[in-house]
Amino acid sequence: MSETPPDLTIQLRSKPRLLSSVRGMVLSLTQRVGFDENACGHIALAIDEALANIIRHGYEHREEEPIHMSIWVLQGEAKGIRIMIEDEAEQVDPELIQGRDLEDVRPGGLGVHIMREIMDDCRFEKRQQSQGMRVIMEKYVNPGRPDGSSLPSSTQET
Amino acid sequence: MSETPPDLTIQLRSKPRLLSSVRGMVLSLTQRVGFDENACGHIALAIDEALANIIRHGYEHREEEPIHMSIWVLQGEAKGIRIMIEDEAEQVDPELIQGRDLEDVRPGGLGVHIMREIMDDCRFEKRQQSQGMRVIMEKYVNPGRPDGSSLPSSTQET
Amino acid sequence: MTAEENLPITIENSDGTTVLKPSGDVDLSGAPELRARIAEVFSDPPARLVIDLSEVPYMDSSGVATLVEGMQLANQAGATLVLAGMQDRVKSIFEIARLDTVFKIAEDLTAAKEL
Amino acid sequence: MTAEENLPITIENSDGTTVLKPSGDVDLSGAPELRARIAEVFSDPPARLVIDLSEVPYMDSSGVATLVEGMQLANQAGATLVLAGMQDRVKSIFEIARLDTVFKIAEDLTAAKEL
Ligand SMILES: Nc1ncnc2c1ncn2[C@@H]1O[C@H](COP(=O)(O)OP(=O)(O)O)[C@@H](O)[C@H]1O
Ligand SMILES: Nc1ncnc2c1ncn2[C@@H]1O[C@H](COP(=O)(O)OP(=O)(O)O)[C@@H](O)[C@H]1O
Repeated sequence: MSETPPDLTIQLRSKPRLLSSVRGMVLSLTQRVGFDENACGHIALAIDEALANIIRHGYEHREEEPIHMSIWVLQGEAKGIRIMIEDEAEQVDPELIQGRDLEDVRPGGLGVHIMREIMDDCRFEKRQQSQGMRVIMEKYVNPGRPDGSSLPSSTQET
Repeated sequence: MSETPPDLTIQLRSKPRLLSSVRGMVLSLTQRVGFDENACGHIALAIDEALANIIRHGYEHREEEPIHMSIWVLQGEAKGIRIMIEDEAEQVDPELIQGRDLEDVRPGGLGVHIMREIMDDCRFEKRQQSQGMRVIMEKYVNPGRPDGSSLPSSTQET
Repeated sequence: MTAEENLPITIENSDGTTVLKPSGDVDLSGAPELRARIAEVFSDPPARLVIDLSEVPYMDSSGVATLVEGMQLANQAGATLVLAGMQDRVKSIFEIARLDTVFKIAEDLTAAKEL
Repeated sequence: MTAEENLPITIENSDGTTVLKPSGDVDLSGAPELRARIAEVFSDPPARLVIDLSEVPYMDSSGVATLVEGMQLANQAGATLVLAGMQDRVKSIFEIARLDTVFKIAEDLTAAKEL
């Protein structure tokens, strides 16, 4: 399916202050695709975490490096969204990209965990070039999977 | 100044339902740049009109054609935003791209007028290829021009 | 996405007044649906058509063009067209297009029925 | 954009309680400013630090990490850290991160001062 050209592609430079623009775009797009408000916010968060990790780990906070996003709106039975995010940073073993044990409360180590929890699919790969990592995430409006809708939706009361 | 690489570039296909995503992005970005809420909405409108015109006139409602956007966040004294939007449609004489007389109330003929009224600068050109038009728009947070803040800001009462 | 998903529109009739209420952005993607519904209404013209814009957060010139067309259809049919409940952000485009004085505009549905 | 523009934060002190109130998104761009302010506060620790999140519409894991760090600083200083006025969308990330039970969370500023 990834062979269909994406509906939208975005190139941004690795500046933290551009992240809110990407979130604004993702919120509008996911709403349009038919996700509920809660899911739209979660998807924007997952994408924000992926971009933040590239800026922090891939580019070590250098602000002028390229990031490439491709977005497919998935139609038909499996209605949803696919996002591919690619960088040109040093390659790392995809197995090493994982968060901390959640029981072990300390700063950091949450991003990858959040991405996996929110999205129906989330996989890291080396790009076919000598440089650069790629993450591909998918989320469906009606995931036909038993664990599909198990995310905590926030409640009114504390 | 256009020689500096853009902060963001976006490629989208000529589908009307992608316009809301671009607006979402532009609203977040312009807010970040420091425009007030009213101006953010206006800039999103101007960009939406430019994209809608490309879809309607350039591509005659064909939905799979490419549109390229480049966005620069302008720093320093002239804080603001520059947007360049390019298509690959047939070229037309830039002089012919203009709206109707506003006194002559009839459907249509408002888009270009809105773009010019909202933005501090708005110019149409043929691209240096054999195909494609380009529009470049700029808007400043504090335009040092006498007419800079003359846009009607919407009022509470009818 | 189907046309319905682009812009859901409800329609209600009572006492010679028809109320069309779109919920969502009236842009290049939503305007065709509104245009189709307005044409439907004028195939058997009511005395008054109220377009309730209270759930329209955004409108561009395609939406405005559709409403200008609606006004022309209303004039031909000897009917009254009223825009009701316009949000500030939407009002702004009517001002930029100098059309804020051309339409009958009412604060809300109740006021619209008295115009 | 300067750091201040990224995330404006107000600070107030009274009766041994310090209130930090950021206004804006606490993401990779805003978190460093919040981290710096928390560190400043604990250079001369108050009995209680309340972080008023009522004007924070969005937080990502950089923000959460900053607050976990703040809690550790508070524990070292024998101070109490309370998060107040969290919006629902922000609450959601604490739930996903299973941190909603780790922090002292209060409905609003008044409740925070009683915890
Ligand atoms: N885009 C990336 N490129 C390289 N390494 C990454 C990337 N994203 C995550 N990692 C690795 O995975 C680890 C876990 O990431 P994460 O769960 O986001 O926590 P944190 O970023 O706070 O360390 C990181 O510490 C890093 O080693
Ligand atoms: N991107 C474009 N490519 C080609 N022609 C255009 C483009 N944008 C506008 N035009 C021309 O300029 C005219 C005025 O545009 P506009 O003010 O948006 O009104 P409308 O689109 O309703 O006609 C159009 O009718 C068209 O002839």
